[in-house]
Order: sequence, then C-alpha cells, then structure tokens
Amino acid sequence: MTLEVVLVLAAALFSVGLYGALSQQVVVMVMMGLELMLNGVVLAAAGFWWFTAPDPSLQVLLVVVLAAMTVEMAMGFAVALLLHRTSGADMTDMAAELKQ
Amino acid sequence: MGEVVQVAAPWVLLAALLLGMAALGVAALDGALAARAACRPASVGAQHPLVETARLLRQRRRTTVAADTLLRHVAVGGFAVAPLLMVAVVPLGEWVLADASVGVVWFNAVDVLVWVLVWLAGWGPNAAWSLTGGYRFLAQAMAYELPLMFALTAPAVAAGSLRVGDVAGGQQGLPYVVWMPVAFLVYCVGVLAFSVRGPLSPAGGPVISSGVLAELSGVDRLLVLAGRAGLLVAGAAFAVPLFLGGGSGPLLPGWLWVLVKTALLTAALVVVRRRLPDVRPERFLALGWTVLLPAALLQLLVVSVVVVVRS
Amino acid sequence: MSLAFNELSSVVLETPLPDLSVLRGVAVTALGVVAVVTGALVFRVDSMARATYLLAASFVAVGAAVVALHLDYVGVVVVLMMLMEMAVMGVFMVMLMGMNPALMPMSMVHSGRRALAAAGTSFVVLTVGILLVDWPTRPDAPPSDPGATTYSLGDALMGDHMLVMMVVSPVMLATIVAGVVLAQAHGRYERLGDDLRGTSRQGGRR
Amino acid sequence: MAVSLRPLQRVLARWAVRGTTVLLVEAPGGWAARVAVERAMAERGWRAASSPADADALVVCGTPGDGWGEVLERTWAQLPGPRARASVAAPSEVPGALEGLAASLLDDDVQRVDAAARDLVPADVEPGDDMHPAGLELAGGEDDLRDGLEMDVLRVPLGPVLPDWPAGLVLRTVLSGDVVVRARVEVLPGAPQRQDPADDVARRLDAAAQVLRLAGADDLAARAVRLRDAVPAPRTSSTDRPEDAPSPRTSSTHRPQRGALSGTSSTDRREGGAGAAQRRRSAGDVRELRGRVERSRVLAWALREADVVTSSPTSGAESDAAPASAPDDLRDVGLDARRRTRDDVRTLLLGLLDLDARDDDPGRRIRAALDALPERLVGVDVVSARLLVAALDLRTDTLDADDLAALAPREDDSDDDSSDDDSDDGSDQHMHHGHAHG
Repeated sequence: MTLEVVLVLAAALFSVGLYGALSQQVVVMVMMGLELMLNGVVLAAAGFWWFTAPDPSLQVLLVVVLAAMTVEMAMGFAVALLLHRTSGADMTDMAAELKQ
Repeated sequence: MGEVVQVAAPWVLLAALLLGMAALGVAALDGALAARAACRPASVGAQHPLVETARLLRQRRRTTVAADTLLRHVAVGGFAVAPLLMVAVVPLGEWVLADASVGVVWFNAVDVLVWVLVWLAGWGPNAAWSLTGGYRFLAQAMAYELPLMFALTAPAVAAGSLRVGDVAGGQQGLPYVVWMPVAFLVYCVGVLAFSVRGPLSPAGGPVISSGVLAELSGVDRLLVLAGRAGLLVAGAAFAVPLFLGGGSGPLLPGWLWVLVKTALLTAALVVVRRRLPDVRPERFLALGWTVLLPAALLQLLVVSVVVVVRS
Repeated sequence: MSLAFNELSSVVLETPLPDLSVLRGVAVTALGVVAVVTGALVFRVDSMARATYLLAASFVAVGAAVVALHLDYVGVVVVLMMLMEMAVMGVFMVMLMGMNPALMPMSMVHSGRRALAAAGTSFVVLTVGILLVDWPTRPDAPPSDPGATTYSLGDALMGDHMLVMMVVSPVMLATIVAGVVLAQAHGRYERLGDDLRGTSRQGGRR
Repeated sequence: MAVSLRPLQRVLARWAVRGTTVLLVEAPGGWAARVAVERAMAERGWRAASSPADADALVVCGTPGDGWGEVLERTWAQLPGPRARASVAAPSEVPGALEGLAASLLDDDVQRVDAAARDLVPADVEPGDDMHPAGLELAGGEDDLRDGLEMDVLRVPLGPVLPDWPAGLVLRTVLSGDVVVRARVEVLPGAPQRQDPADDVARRLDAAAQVLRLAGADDLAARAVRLRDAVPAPRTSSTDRPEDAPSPRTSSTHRPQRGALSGTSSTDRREGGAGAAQRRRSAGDVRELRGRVERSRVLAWALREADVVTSSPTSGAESDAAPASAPDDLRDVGLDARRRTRDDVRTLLLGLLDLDARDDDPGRRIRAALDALPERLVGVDVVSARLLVAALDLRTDTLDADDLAALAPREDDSDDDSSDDDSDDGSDQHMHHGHAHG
C-alpha cells in the first residue's frame, strides 16, 4: 500500500461529501455532506501521519478536525432549529429567501 | 500482578459462553427476587430464564406493516454483540482478548453504540410504542453519558494510561473505589442506564408497554433480552479492573477474583434495580446535569490534584 | 486492536502471519472503500434513518482505518463521537425533514447536475494532484506501538501545542452555550416564573 | 429427521408452557374474573404479557359487549404463535380455561396447523403511492405543545387491549411526538354486572398495584397484589359469590388467600369475631403499605410532575377552544385544574390506599373523571397519561346504560376539527349526566 491509495480514497470521500453538500436541499442533509468531506480529511491526515511524518503535529491536526466537526454539527442543529421555529423553513432555498 | 497477555481469537467463544451464563444468572436472580416479593418459592423464579428461553425459542418471529426489517436486524444483532465488544478489553486475570492501548475509550465507544442500537430497535418496527421508547432513550442518553465519560477518565488519569491492564495494575493494594467513590457511583449509574432496564429504562418499562421490546417476539426478543443482561454484566466486569483492583486479592487466583468481583457487583446492581422505581427521563436529565456531572468533574479534579502531588 | 486482527487472520488462514504491512494495506484499503461506498449511499437511499446510519457506518470504517494506521486514540474517538452525533442527527433528520421518513421515497436534490459536475471535477483534480506530487517518505520505520503515539499526542497537546488546546476548549464551551441559546424557545425563567418553581407561571391552558 | 426431533420439541414445549405469558383483556364487569385469572397465573408461574408480540395466550375476562369483536380479532391476529385463547366470564371458569390454554399450547400439531394457516408477514400491505406508502397514511406535522417544535403527529388509540388499563376504555389520542394533543374517550361495554360495594377495598388495592407496576415499583406492586388477594370476604356478599365456597382441594402453601377467604365464609356465622380480627389485620397491612409508599422518597421524586409537561406560554391559545369544566368537578375526581398538579398521581395513589376515604358514589366520580380526562390530558406525555389514567381507578363497570351510550365508539375517526366536537359533546354529556344523578 502506498500513500497515494489512501489519498485517492480520501479524495473520493471528500468529493462525495462535496456532491452532498452542493446538491441537497435540506439543512441536515447538507450537514451530512460537510461531515463526509471532513471524514475524507481525517483519512488523509492519518495517511500522511503513517507515511511521511512521525511528528505528533498531524495528530493534533486530527483533534482539531474532530473539534471542528463537533462545532459544525452543534451550530448547524441550533441554526436549523432556530430557522424551523421562526419560519418553519427547513430547506436551504427557504433560508436563502429569508435573507431578502 | 504481572503483564497482561493477549490470547488468541478463538477464546472469544469462551468469553461469549461466560457472558451468556452470566446473563442467565442475572435473569435468574431477578426472577428469584421477583418471586420472593410475591411470596412464592424463589426456586421457581430462578428457573425463569430457562423457561423464558425455551418459550422464546419456540415462539415465531413477527413483523409489522412497513417495518424497516434491515435496521431491526442490525439492532437485534448488535445487542448480542455489544456486551462481547465490551468485555473484549477486560483482563481476566492475566489474559485478555484484545490488549487495546486505548481500552477505556474503546469501552466508552461501545456504550455509545448502545444509543444507536436502542434507537434502531425502536425505529425498525414502525410502531408507536417502540418509536417512543427509542426517542425517550436518546432524550436521556446525554445526561448519563457525559458523567459516565468523566467517571471513566478518573481511573485512567490516576493510572496514567488508557490501557485497561495498566489501570488494573496501577491500584496495587488500594483499589481506586476507595479514593474515588464518587466516580464509581456515577459509573454504576451509567451502567444501569446503558443496560436499558429499570430504574433508568425510558426505552422500556411497563409504562410504555416495554417500548422497544413491544413488537419483538421469538428469537429477536430473546437476543435483545440477553444483550440487555449482557450489558449489565459487561458493565460490572469493566468496573473490576477500573475501580475494584482487577484480579488482585488473597488466596484465589487472579482470574477467579475477577469473576467473583464481577458476580458480586452484578448482583448488587440487580438488587438496586429491583428496589428503585422507574425514573422518568425529564427527572433524570435534571439529576444528570446538575448533580452527576459536577460531582464527576469534582472527583476528576481531586484525582488530578492527587496525581500531580504524588508525582 | 490491529494486533487482534492479525491474530484472527492467522488463525483463520492457518498460515504464518504475512508481512504486516501487506495485511495492513489490504485492511486500510478495504475499509476506505467501505467508507466511500457507504458515504455515497447516504445520498441514494430513501430513508432518513438509513441515510443517517450509513453515514455513521462510513465514519466507523474510517475510524477503523485510522486505528489500523496505529492512531488508536484518534480512531476510537472518531467512532465514539460519530456514533453519538449520528444518533442525535437521526432525531434532527426526522424532526426537520417534515415527512414520514421510513416510508416515503425522498429526493431532496436541487441543482443535482451542477453538484455532480463539481464533485467529479474536484475528485479528478485531487487525484491528478495526488499522483503527480512526489510525496516524501519518512526516513524511519512506521511507528509500531500505538500506545506511544497516544502518549505523544497527549504530550503535544499539553506541551508544544498547548495553544491548540487552549483555543479548542473555549470554542467548545462557547458552542454549547450558543447552541442552547439559539435552539431554546423559552428560557426556564419564562417557563417556570421568577422563582423557578413553576408556581407563578401563567402557562398551561388556563 | 423430523421424527428424531420430536422428543426434543416436546421437552422444549413443556418448558415453554411453564412460563406462558398471557395477554389479559378485561371487559367492563370482568374485574372479578381477571383477578381470579391473575391469581391462578401466579400459581402456575405464568406471567402477564406486556404486548401482543410478547403473548402466548389471549384471555378475555368478563363478557364483551358490542364493538369488541373486531378489537379481539385484531389482537388475536397479532399473537405470534404458538398461541391459544380463552374466555373467562366468571371466576369459577378459571381453572378449566387455563388448563385448556396449556393443553392447546403444548399440542404441537394444533400449533403447526395454526401456524401454517397464516403468514406473519402482514398480508394487507398495499402497493401504496407516494403519499400512502404501503397503504398507510403519512404522519403529518403539527405544532407541539411542549416546546413549539413540530413533531410527527400520530393517531394512536390507547386501549382497550393494554396492560394495567381500565376495562373497555379507549382513549383515541392524537400524539405529537409523545405528547397528547387531543384525546377522546370511548368505552366498549361489557355485560351488565351487579356492583358489589364490598369489593371496594380489593379494587382499590388492585388499582394501586397497577399504578405501582406502571411506575416500575415492582416490589411494592407485588405487595399490593398480595394484600388484594388476602382481603377477607365481607359478610354481606359471602353467600352469593361462588368462589367463596370452601374449596374441596387442599390449599397449598402458595394459596394463602384462597384459604383465608374460604375460612372466613364458612365460619362467618359462628365466629364473626375472627372475621373482624382478620379484617383489622388486613386494614393494618394496607396502612403499612400506604406508609411505605408515602415514605418512599425515590418514588415521590420519580412521580413528581408525572403529569406535567412544561407547555410554552404560546400554547395558551389552546385554551380558547377548551371547554371550561368547573374546577370543583375536577377536584371531586382528585385532579387539580388550577395548576397542572405536580403530585396528582402520587396523591391519587395514596388516596387509593387510604381505607378511611370511602368512595360513596363511584359511578358519579368516574363519569366526571371520564368527562374531564380529554381536556386534562392535553399537553401531557403519553407515559404520564397512562399513570394518571391508572391512578384515577376508572371502574367502567359502574357506568349506567345512558353513560355507555354517550361514550360508545363512533365511526368517524377524529378529524381536525373534532376537538371542538368533542368538547361540545363533553359538556353536553356532562349536563345529561348531572341530570341523571340528580
């Protein structure tokens, strides 16, 4: 196994996530897409760690990514709830209309 | 106590056998206590698990309209596997199935898996009582999970390792339960909660017609019941290396001490479970966030200070 | 755990252990493929519950791959956190999708073609980049003791990279507070009255 | 192959039948029969089933009246099998009925024929369309009373086949998540039964046992059941209750209650003093149980606010449509309407165990409670609703014919505007009821 294999798999995960984030209408599904993208980042970072750097910095980066995921989820849910409560909107299109 | 040795994979069968027998024991003790409460011979109650097993093996499985059968199977199978995943990192004397370097976190991950299993078991049948049970479990889950996490952290901090064998070895002469009793109690509450039965059983219980169990029959039901008892046993077994000094003890060999301590703690949990009424999730939420969590954090602070001072 | 895996395969195959790195390579690749497939299925299935838990499966596969790369702590934490998050996410899915989840075919796609094109482009660009770049290789052998890597992570977080810890912690706390404030409709004073006992509350239905 | 498995199957069956689970269905008027069945089940080591999926046997207690047929057939179809069913109209029929159940469950041939005749995968799944997958209506959203969020709205009938639930009561609820948005009370009638006021103490203990069981206080519930079964037979009724005749069978140690009952009735005339002493002792036991319930801090803590869901002030709009039952009426039935009383369930439970408080006119109280119930349950979660209903001790067999006619099941299932209809009906019935009872 080479680093390239891991990275290509990570790129595939990232791209699938990108597709989800761009194509989905419902806020929660968009968040799933974002999570999947970060999932790819996690895999890539682990691959880098194994193949190139014995430095713990990459591990720290992984912890930061995990924290970012958590924050993204929590804030995403909170905003989705707020939108839902105020306007009954649960679609990104509707949320866009709110801006106008 | 010497180093822990990782044994070959086939020993998992022995672990499964032990767990299964312990689960039967839990049900037998529960049955005996119930019989005694009703002034009936305890021996009749103690036979309950065998009778119930025969009954459920004979019973047919049924499905409901528009059920998500795949997810239901995942949940039912998961209940049978989860306790095994938990005990995999528990050293039995000097042997362990998986000497994971992060065993404590592993245990924590598996007990979170129970969230998934309970919710899927509730979701699968597409029926009102099941679904309500699944949701009610999740509503309560965070309130026991966070305190449980910090309770698990305390022994790991004291031993300076996440490896279960190291934690057990770190309490020579003085089990952690002696100087971190709060963490131990919080941990026990967590075990009662993730073993999905009273008093912290929002997913089941008579008041919602046994909730996630309401639509299960035959082998499905048997597996979930066994898994539930198995989770209680696995929780008690994990407390042994974490709080109760692992296999250390006079006279008896280490593995036997682990079994004895596990059995005693399991029995205590079963008795407690019978003596308390079901606590409603909204009540427990308040308790979990305002009492258990601060208590666990304080305990962790005390442990950390002790560790720093001692080094 | 990767050791356990080795033992298991050696027993199953009844052959001497093959080269560790080969086995590890196969395991990581297979887990990566599982992660991609389950991840893609998230956007293909009709059921909200299945979509959520397919995503969870994708994360579990990546977590296992990370463990196989001897990052035990990070890998198990990925599994732990993501199972928890997905359990919660399932509830939000059901709550916010506004339709019967288990039963109804759902296609929630807008601008599907554009998104597909963007995703495809990103994959091609990334792959080409990955294959063209001459990646450095580490001089020493890969780490052999996952316990040591966990220790080095803790050492880094509490030493050289203390700043990360000090930033992440308040951000997390702020997230908790902000999340609760945003999501809550009525504070407890509003619900229970000034004395928080519910006696002066005018709520209910009369 | 099949032949060689036979003995094994027979052993399995014999063990299985020792732990038969029974789904008890009580029609109004079937109380005495149900208690007798429960007693006999305990002797055999049988258990009450918590849901049809858990049940091996269906036992109908009392005599079901109009409207029961379909309910019972549907329930029967939900038993997974091996399965058996029986009807017990009077306590005297109990031993034979249970014997029959056991025989039927043991008979592999009968069960195999039954199993072959039906497919447990629901056959009535329709192809459905986008809005009706599998022929089911989709759950829609509706504003939730709890925190203003929208949850799936489900129409769930509670009862009449539900453990620890009043006989024949059907609560047609609309649930938003697990919170009751609307409720309508119906009662499926049973055969009219002469009321025996002497059963009052036993019936209270029975109701208390149900509440305790629902609350998960198993040991206390078992104690209440034991006291219920040990209530000495009152003098007045001893002659016309068939099960009070001295049993020809020697009473084993596991059947103290039966021994106590027959002892009292046979020696009643000669030794009135002994009967009185026993009644006193029994009353003392009940007081002791009440003390235990009252002192249990954990139980009090667990039950507190058992019926309260913090409803947001915005949901106050509901009150416009709600009929105004006079608070006094509610207090009569043990509810406090001014505030959604925190301790309703516990207070009612302690009331059930208070032998000094006599229920002079249960019919009137129960009628008032049934009238108040739909409104009272709005905003209460379904779990608390079950506790509350059990604690109200709704003896549907005390309702008279007029009441039953008013509470008969209706064809039209609750529509969106049915809450208004219900409330109108409710006050209407209430007035009518007031008239009937002077």
